[in-house]
Amino acid sequence: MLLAAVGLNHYLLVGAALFCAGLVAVMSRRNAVAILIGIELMLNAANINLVAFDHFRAQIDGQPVIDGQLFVLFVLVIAAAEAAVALALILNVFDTRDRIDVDELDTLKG
Amino acid sequence: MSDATLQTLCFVVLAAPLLGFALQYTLGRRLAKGGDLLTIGAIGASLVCSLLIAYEALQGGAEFTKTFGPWTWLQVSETSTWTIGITLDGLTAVMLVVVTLVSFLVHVFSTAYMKGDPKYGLFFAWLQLFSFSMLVLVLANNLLHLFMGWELVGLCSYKLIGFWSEKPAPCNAARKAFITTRIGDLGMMLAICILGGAVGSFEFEAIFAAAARGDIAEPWLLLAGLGLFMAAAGKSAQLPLHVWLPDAMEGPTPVSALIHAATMVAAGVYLIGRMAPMLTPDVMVVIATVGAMTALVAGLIAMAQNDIKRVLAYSTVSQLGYMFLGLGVGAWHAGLFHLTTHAFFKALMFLGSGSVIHGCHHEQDMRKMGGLRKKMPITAWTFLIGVLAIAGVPWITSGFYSKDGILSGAYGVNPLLFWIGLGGAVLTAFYMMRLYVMTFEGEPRDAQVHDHAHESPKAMTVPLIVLAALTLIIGPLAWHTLMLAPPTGVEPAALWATLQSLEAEHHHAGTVMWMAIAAGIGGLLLGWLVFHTRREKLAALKAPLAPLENAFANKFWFDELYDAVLIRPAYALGRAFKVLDERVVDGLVNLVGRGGVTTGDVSGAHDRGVVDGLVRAIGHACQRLGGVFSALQSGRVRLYLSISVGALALALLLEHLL
Amino acid sequence: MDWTPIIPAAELTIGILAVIVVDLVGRGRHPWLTTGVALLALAGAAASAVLQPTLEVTDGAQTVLGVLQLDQFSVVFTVFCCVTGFVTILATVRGEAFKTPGGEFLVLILSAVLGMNLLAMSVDLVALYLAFELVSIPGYVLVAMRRADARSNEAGVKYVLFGAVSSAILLYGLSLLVGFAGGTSLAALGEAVAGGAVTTQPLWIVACVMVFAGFAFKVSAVPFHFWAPDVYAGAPASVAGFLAVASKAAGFIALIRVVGAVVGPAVPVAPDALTAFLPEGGALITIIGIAAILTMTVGNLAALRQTEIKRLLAWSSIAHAGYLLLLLTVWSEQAVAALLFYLIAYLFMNLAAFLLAGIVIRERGSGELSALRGFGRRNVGLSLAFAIVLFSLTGLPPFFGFAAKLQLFYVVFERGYVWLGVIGLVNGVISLYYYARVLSSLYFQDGESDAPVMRLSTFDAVFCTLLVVPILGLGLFWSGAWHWAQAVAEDLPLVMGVR
Amino acid sequence: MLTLTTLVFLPLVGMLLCAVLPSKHARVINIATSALVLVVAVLLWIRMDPDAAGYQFQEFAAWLPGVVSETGIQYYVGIDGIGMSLVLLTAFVSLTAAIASWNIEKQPKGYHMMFLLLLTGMLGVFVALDLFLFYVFWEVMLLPMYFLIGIWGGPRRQYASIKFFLYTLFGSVLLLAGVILVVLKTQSWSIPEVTEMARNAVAFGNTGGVLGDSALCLAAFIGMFIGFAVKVPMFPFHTWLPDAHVEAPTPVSMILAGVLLKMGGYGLIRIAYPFFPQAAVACGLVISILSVIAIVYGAFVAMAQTDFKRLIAYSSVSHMGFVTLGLAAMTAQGINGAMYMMLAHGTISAMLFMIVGVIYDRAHHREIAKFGGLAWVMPKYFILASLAFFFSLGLPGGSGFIAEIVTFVGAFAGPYRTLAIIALLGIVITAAYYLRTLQRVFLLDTPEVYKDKAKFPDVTGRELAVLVPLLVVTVYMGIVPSTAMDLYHGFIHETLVPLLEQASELGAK
Amino acid sequence: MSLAFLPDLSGLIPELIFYGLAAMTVLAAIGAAVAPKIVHAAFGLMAAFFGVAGLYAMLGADFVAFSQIIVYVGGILVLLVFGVLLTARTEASLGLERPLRRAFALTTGAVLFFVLAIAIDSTTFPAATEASEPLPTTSAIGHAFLDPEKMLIPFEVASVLLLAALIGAAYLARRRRSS
Repeated sequence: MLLAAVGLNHYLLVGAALFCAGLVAVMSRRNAVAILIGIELMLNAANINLVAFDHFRAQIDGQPVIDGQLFVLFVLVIAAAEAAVALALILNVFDTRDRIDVDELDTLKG
Repeated sequence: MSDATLQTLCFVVLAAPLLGFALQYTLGRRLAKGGDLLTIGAIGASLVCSLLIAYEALQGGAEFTKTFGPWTWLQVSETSTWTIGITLDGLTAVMLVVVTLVSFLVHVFSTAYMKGDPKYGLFFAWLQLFSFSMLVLVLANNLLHLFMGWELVGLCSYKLIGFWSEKPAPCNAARKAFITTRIGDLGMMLAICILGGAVGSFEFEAIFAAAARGDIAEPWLLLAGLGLFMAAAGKSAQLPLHVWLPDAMEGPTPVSALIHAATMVAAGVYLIGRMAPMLTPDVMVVIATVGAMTALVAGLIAMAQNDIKRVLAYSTVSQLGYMFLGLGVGAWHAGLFHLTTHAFFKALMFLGSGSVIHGCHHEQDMRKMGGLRKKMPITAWTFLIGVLAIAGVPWITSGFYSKDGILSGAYGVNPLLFWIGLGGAVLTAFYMMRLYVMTFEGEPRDAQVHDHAHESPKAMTVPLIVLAALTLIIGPLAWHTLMLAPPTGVEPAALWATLQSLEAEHHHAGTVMWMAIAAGIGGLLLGWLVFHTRREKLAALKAPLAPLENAFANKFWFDELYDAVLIRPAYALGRAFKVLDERVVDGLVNLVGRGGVTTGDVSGAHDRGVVDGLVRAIGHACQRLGGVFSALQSGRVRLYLSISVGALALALLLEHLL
Repeated sequence: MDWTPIIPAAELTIGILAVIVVDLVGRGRHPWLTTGVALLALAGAAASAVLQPTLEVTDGAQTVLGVLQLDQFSVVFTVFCCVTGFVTILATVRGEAFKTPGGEFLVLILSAVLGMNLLAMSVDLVALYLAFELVSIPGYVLVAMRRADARSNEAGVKYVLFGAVSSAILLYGLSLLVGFAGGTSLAALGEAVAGGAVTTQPLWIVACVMVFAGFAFKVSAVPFHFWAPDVYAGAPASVAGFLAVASKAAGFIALIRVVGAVVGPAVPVAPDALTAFLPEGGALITIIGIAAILTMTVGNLAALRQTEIKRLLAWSSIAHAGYLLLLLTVWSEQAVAALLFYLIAYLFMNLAAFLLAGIVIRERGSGELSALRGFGRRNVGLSLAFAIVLFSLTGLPPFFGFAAKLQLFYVVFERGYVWLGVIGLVNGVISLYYYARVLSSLYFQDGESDAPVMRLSTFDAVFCTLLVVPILGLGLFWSGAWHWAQAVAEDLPLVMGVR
Repeated sequence: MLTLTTLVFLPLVGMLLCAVLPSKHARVINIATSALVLVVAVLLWIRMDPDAAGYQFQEFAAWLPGVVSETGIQYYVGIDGIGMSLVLLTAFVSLTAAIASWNIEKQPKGYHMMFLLLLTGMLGVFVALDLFLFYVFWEVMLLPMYFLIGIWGGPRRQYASIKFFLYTLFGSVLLLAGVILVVLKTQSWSIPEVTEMARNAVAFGNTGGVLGDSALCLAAFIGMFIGFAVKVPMFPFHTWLPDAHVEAPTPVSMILAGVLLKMGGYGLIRIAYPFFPQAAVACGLVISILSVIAIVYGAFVAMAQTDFKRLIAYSSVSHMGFVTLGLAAMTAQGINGAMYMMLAHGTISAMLFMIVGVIYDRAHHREIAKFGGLAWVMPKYFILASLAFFFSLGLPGGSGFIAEIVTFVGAFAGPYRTLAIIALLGIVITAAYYLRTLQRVFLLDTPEVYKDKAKFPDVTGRELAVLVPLLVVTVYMGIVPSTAMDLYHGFIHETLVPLLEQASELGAK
Repeated sequence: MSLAFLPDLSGLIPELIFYGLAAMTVLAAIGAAVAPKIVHAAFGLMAAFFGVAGLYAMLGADFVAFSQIIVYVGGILVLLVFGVLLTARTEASLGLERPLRRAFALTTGAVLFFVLAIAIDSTTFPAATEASEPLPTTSAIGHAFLDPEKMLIPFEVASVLLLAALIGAAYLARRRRSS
C-alpha cells in the first residue's frame, strides 16, 4: 500500500516535513546564517505545495496548469533578494561585532 | 391685645437677642464696658415683651392658643411643604418668661462675675445667641423649626462651656456635651424622618392630628416617640446620656445657671411636654422609668461629690428626672410646673454658688469652705431658700408644689416609681443640706479661703434676691393662677385621659402629700444631723460605707464605661478604617495598577528581561531562580522566534484537538 | 487595455529610476535634488491616484489589470502611503539620522511605497505576496540605515530574520490557499469558499492560521510582535514612524483583501441581541479576534514600564494594531469604514509622535523619557503638540483619536460584541498611564532650572503644526471624514469580485 | 449675547487673552473672566422663566451631521433649574477660587489658562444636552485638572494627578460604553429625547427600557453609574479623592470639591436615572448600601486622619454619600435633598479647603497634631473656620443642615429605611471629628512657633474675599432654601420622580 | 517467462523514484536543520534543493526545476556559503545550541509535523483531480509573464524588487568595505 499510488498528499507531506525542518532550524539555531538556511527550507516547502497543486489539477484545452509554478518562480526571485539583503545585514553586524550569534544581539532592550 | 400686636411682640422677643448678638459679636469690643449694657437692654426688651405675652396668656386662660404663620419655607415635594411659624400658648408663655427672666438675671449677674475676663464682650454675645436660640425653640410651631433652635442651643452650649478654651478641661467638656447631645439628636432626626415622611409636615397640629387619625403606622409612631425622648434625654441629661452635664460645669458659672440649670436642659422636658399628644403609652412608660431612675442615680452620685457645682449639676440631673417622671406618669402640669420652679431655684443656687466661687476667688471645692454664712450673708440666705425649695419644704416654697404634684401622679400610676421618686426626694434634701452645711455652716476648713472670702457686689446679689423671692412666691401664686393649658387640638390618647383623671383624683391627696413632706423635711434634718451636729460621731460609719461612697464618687463609672465601650472603639475603628482604606480599598486599586505593570513586564518580558519580570512578579522570593532564567536573557532574536513559532504550533495543535 | 491603475506605480518607478540616475550623475553631491525628485514622485503618485477617472464611476466598476484592481479603497491607501512616505522623507531630512538622506534611502522609501500601492490593488495572491515583500525588503535596509550604529544594525538583523520567517510562514499558508482555490486569484479563492466544501477542511484552518501569522508580523500583532520594540528603538525615529504607519497600514490592506475573500462580503448588522460572545465567520475571524484582544492588552501592558520614547511608541502602536484587529473581527462594511477612519487618525497621531520624538532625540541625544524633563517650560509649542498627540493616542476628546475610537467601538457594539468593546475601552484607560508618563516627564518633572528656552526651527514648527492641527480639527469636525470613509467602504463588496 | 454659548465660551476668550498678554496680567484676567461668567450666569438666571417646563435658552447647531442618526451629533445646549443651579454654583465657586489663585507664582500664565479652560469644561457639562457634547465637555475638563494637579500640586503631585486621571478615565469609558449603547439603540444623541423615550417605555409598560432589553439596560446603567460614581466619589471608588485633594493647590481643591464632585451627581440625575429608571430601581439597594458605607465609613476614616486636608477630603466622601443616598431613595424629597446637598457641599467644602489653604500658606504643613491655639493668634480666621466646620456638620442656619434633613426625610420615605437610620450615625461621627479638629488646631495652648504675628497674620483681605462670600451664600442657603429648591425642583417633580415611580411599579408587577 | 513469478515493478518506478527523492530531500533538510557544523548544514541544504528540484521534475514542472537549480543552488546557496565562510572563521563563533533549546525546537517541530500530517491526511482539496499527464510548461510560462492580463505586472514588480534589494544590499555592503 505504501508503495501504491503517489498522490497529492505525499507531496504535501514532503512539504510539511521540509517546513517543520526549517522551523526547527529557525528555532534552535544561534547562527544567523543557519537561521537563513531554515528559512530557505520553509520557502521550498511552500514551493513543493504550489507545484504539486498544479500537477493535480485538470488541464483545460491541453494547456499546462502553471499558476503555482508562476508563483514559485516569483518566490525564487524573492528568496534571492531576501537572502541578499539578509546576508548584507548579517555581515554588517559581523563587521561591527565579529560575531553573528543572534543570542548576542541584545543591546536593544528595555 | 390684637393678634398683630402679639405677633409683633413675638418678633421682638426673637429679634432683640439676635440683634444683640450680631451687634455684640461684631462691635462689642468697641462699645463701652464691653457692650454688656447693650445685651442687657436687648434681653430686657425681650423680657418685657415676654411678660406682656404672658399677661395676655393669663388673660386667655387655659384655652389661650395662638398661631402665627405658617409661612412656607421650602417645598420638598409636591405634597410636602415645610413651613415656619410661631405658636403661642400657656406653655410657650411660661417658657418665654422663664427663659428671658433667668437670662436677664444671668446677664446682670455676669457683669460682675465675668469682670476682667479678656473675652468679656464675647461672653455676652454668646449669651445673647443662646437666648435667641432658646426662644426659637420655644416659639416654634413645628418640629423642624424647634430642631433648629435645638441645634443652635447646642452650638451655644458648646461655645459657652468651652468658653475658656485655652484650657483642656473646658474644651473636652464642651466637646463631650455637644457630641453626647448629638447622639440624642439622632433620635430627633429619626423622629423628623418618620414624621416628615408620614405626615409631610412638621407642624405640631398636623402631627398630632395624623397621630390621632392613625396615619402613622404603630411601630413607627412608637419609634418616633422614643426618638424624641432620646433627643430629650440627651439634651436634658437623662440616663444614660447624662454624663456630659457634670463635666459642663467647666464653663463659667452663669452659664451653668442659665443653660445647665434653667433653660437648655429644660428644653428636653419642654419637647416631651410639647409633643405629649403623640406619645404612645409605651413611650410614656419608658419616659417615666428613665426619669425615675435618673432621679435616683443622680441623687446618689450627688451625695459623694465635693465640687460645689458638680453637686448642683447632679442635682439638676436628678430634678430633670423628676420632670420626666412627671410627664411620663401623665402629671403633665406638675412636670412642667417643676420645670418652671426648678428653673428659678436652680438658677438661684447656681448663681449662689457662683457668688461663693467668686467670693472665694474661684475655689470650688466644698471641703475647703465652711462657715461662709458670716462672710457672705445674702448669698447664704438666698441659697438656703433654694435648698428649702428643692427639698420641697411645704407651702412656702415652690418646689413643694411641683414635686408633690409629680409624686402624686406617680403614686396613682405606679407605686414603684413613686417609691423611687420618694427615695430620690429624701436624697435630694439630704445632699442639698450637705452642700449648704459644708459651704456656709460650721467651722472654716481652709483658713486661706475663708480669710479672703467676701460678699459679692450688688450686680450679683440683686439677681440672687430676685430669684429667691420668685422661688418663694411662684409656687403658691402660680399653681392656682397660671394654669398651663394642656396641648390643644387633639383628643388625648386613651391612657393619657386615664392618667389625667388619676392625677385629679390623687392630687394633694393627703397620704402622698404627707409622705412627700416627710421625705423633704426628713432629708434636710438628716443632712443637718450628719454633716453639722453629729459629724464626728458618724465618722465611724464611714468605713463600712466606703465601697458605696466610692461608687457614688466615681459616678458609677459611666465615663469609664463609655470610654471603654464607645469612645476608644470608635477611634480604633477610625484608625482601622483608615488602614483599610489605604491598604485595602486604595491598595486594591494600586494592586490592580501594579498587577498591570507586572503583567506588562511579563508580557513584554524581553524588554525588561524575563528574569526581572518574573522575579518581581513573585516578589523577590525566588531570586536564585535568576541563574536558571538568565539563559533567557532579553533581547534575543531566537527567543522571540521560538515564542512566535511555538505559539503558532500551539494554536494549530489546539485547533486540531478541538 | 486600461493602464490607468498603474499610473501611480509607474510614476513611483520612474521616480526610483530618476533618483538613481540623478544620484549617480551628480555623484551624490546634490542631495536636495534627489530628495526633490523623490518628493515629486510621491506627490505625483498621490495626485494621479486621486485624479484617476474611475473615481467618477459611482457604481464602483473597477478596472482590472490582471492581478490588480482599482477601487476607492486602493486609491485611499495609495494616497495614505504616499503621504506617509512624503512625511518620512521630510522628517528624515531634519531628523536625527542623517543630515541629508542619500539616494539609497530615497530609493528604498519609494520602493516601499510602490509596494504598498500595489499591495492595495492586489487581488491575486502572487501579486499580493510580491508586493508584500516589496514593502518588507526595503524596510529591512531602512531600519539599518544608520550604518555605523550598532543598534541600528542589530535592529536590521532582527527585522530581517523575523520578517523572513514570517514571510515563509505566510507563503506556506498561501500555498495551501492556492491549493484550495485551484488558482492564485482572490476571486477563485472566494468562489472556492462559496462552494462550501473548503472551510471545514482541517488544512484550511492551518492555512488561515499561517496566513494570519504572516500578516500578524506585518501589523505587529501578538505573538508576532516581538520585533517591533527593538526595531523601532534601533531605527531612526522617522523610519520607525514609517514602519509603524505605512507598513502596518499595508498589512491591514492585505488583511482586508484576504479576509474579504475568505470570509465573504460584509455580514449584515447583527440583530437586536447585544450579547454576542464569539465572533462568527470561521476560523480566520476567530483567530483574529483572539489576536486582537491579546495584542491590545499585551501592547498596553508592556508599554507601562518603558522608559524610552520610541520603545513606548512601539508598544503603543502594537496596542493600536489590536484595536484595528478588533474591527476585522467584527467584519462589516461599517467596520471597514471605521478601520479606514482609524487608520487616518493613526497616521496623523503616530507620524506626529515619531516626528516629535525625533526632534527630542536630536535635541537631547537621548530617547529616554528623562530627556524630556523640563520641556514643558523650555518649549511650549513642542510640549503642547506632544500633549495633544498623546491625548489623541489615548482617545480623549476633543481630539481625532477619540472620534476614531468612538466609531470603532460603535461598530464593535453594533455587531453585538459588547464585551469585546469593553475590553478595548478599558485598554484605553491602561494606555493613559504610559502616555501620561511622557506628559509627566514633559511637564511635571522639573528639568535643569537654567535650561535655555529651546527654539524650534521654522521647518519643524510648520511640520509639527501641519500634523497636529488635523488632530484637533478633525477631532472637532469629523463627520465629513467619517462619511467619506463610509463611502469608500461601500465599495467593499465589489472588492470581493465574484460576489 | 446673553446665551449659554456666551456663558460657556467666555472663559475660552479669557484663556486666549491670557495667552496673548504678558503673564503678570493673567490673574487679573482670570478673576475678571470668572466674574463676568458669574454675571452672565446670574443674568441668565434672572431671565429664566421660573414656571416654564423643560429646557430654556436652547441652542441648536449642526455639528457632526449624519453620525449614526439623520440629525447626527448636534451642538445642542439648554438649561433647566438643575443645570442653572449648578452653573451658578460653578461660576460662584470658580470666582472665589480665582481670587484664591492670586498668589500662584509658578508659571502663572499656564495656571490661569488651565483654570479658565477648566471653567469652560465645567460649564459645558451642565448645559450640554447632546450626549456627545456632554461627553466631550466631561473629558475636556479632565485635561486641565490633570495639569493643575500635576504641575502646581504638592510633593506627590505626579502620583495624585495620574491617579485622578486614570480613575476618572476608567469611569469615563464605562460612561462612554453606556452612551454608545444608548445611541446605538435609540439612534439619538439628544438627552431630552432619550429621556422622553425612557418615559414612553415606562409609560407603555415596556420593561426593556430604551435599550429594549432589561438586562442590557441594567448593564448600561451599572456602567454609567460607576462612571458617575467615580466622580462623586462613591465608596469604593473614592480613593483618588484624598490624594488628589491633598496634592492639589488650594484653589484647585476648592474647584475639585466644590464643582467637580457635583458632576457625578449631576450625571446621575440628568442621565443615568432618567435613561434607565428600571435599572435604577433595581440597583437601589446596592446604591443605598454603598452610600451608607460612604457616609459612615468616610466619617470614620476622616476621624483617624492626621493631615488636615486629608480630613476635609474624607469629609467630602462622607457628605457626598448623602447625594447618592438621597438619589437611591427615589423620592422627591430624597432627590431634592441630594441636589441640595450638592449645592451646599459645593460652597461649604470650597470654604473648608480654603481654610486649610490659609493655614498651609503660613505654616507650610498640615499636620493637625502640630497645630494648636491658632484661635488666639488668628481670631478672625478662627471664627470663619469654626463657622465652616459647624455648617459642614449640619448646623441650622447653614445650607448643610437643610440638605441633610431633606435627604434624610427623603431617604426615610424611600424603600430603605434601615439604611437611612444607619446613615444617621455618620452625623455623630462627623461632629466628633470636626470638634476634635477644631480643638486640636484652634484651641488650647498656642505653640511658640505660631505666636509670631509676622509669620502668622490673621486672614488677609484677599482671603476674606474668598471666604466671606462663600459663607454668606452658605448662610443664605441655610435660611432661604426655597430660592435654590424652587429653581431646580421642576425636573425632579415633573420628570424624574414620576418616571422612577412608574418604573418601580412596573418592576413590582 | 522465468521471472514471471516476480511482481512487475516497472509500473512502480515513478513511485520508487518519488520515495527516493522524498527521503533524500527530507533527510537532507533535517540535516540542514540540525547539523552541528554550519558547513554541513549548507551541504544538507544543497542536497535538499536538488531533491526538491527532482520532485519538481516529477511533477512535470521542468522549467521550475531548472530555475530551482540555477537560482537556489547557483545563487542563494552560493550566497549562503559565502556568508558562512565570511563569518564562521572559527568554530567558536558558531555557537553550539543548548540542548534544552534544541529539544524544545525539535519537539515543536515534531508536534507541528504531526498536526500537519494529520491535517493533510484528512483534507481533500476540491480543486484537485487525478494527476494529469505533464505537458511542457516553458512556453506557457513565457506567455504568462508577458501577458498584461496575467503576470506582466508582477514580473515588472519583481524587477523593481530586485533593484531595491540590490541597492539596499549594496548600500550596506559598500559601507562595510569602506569602513
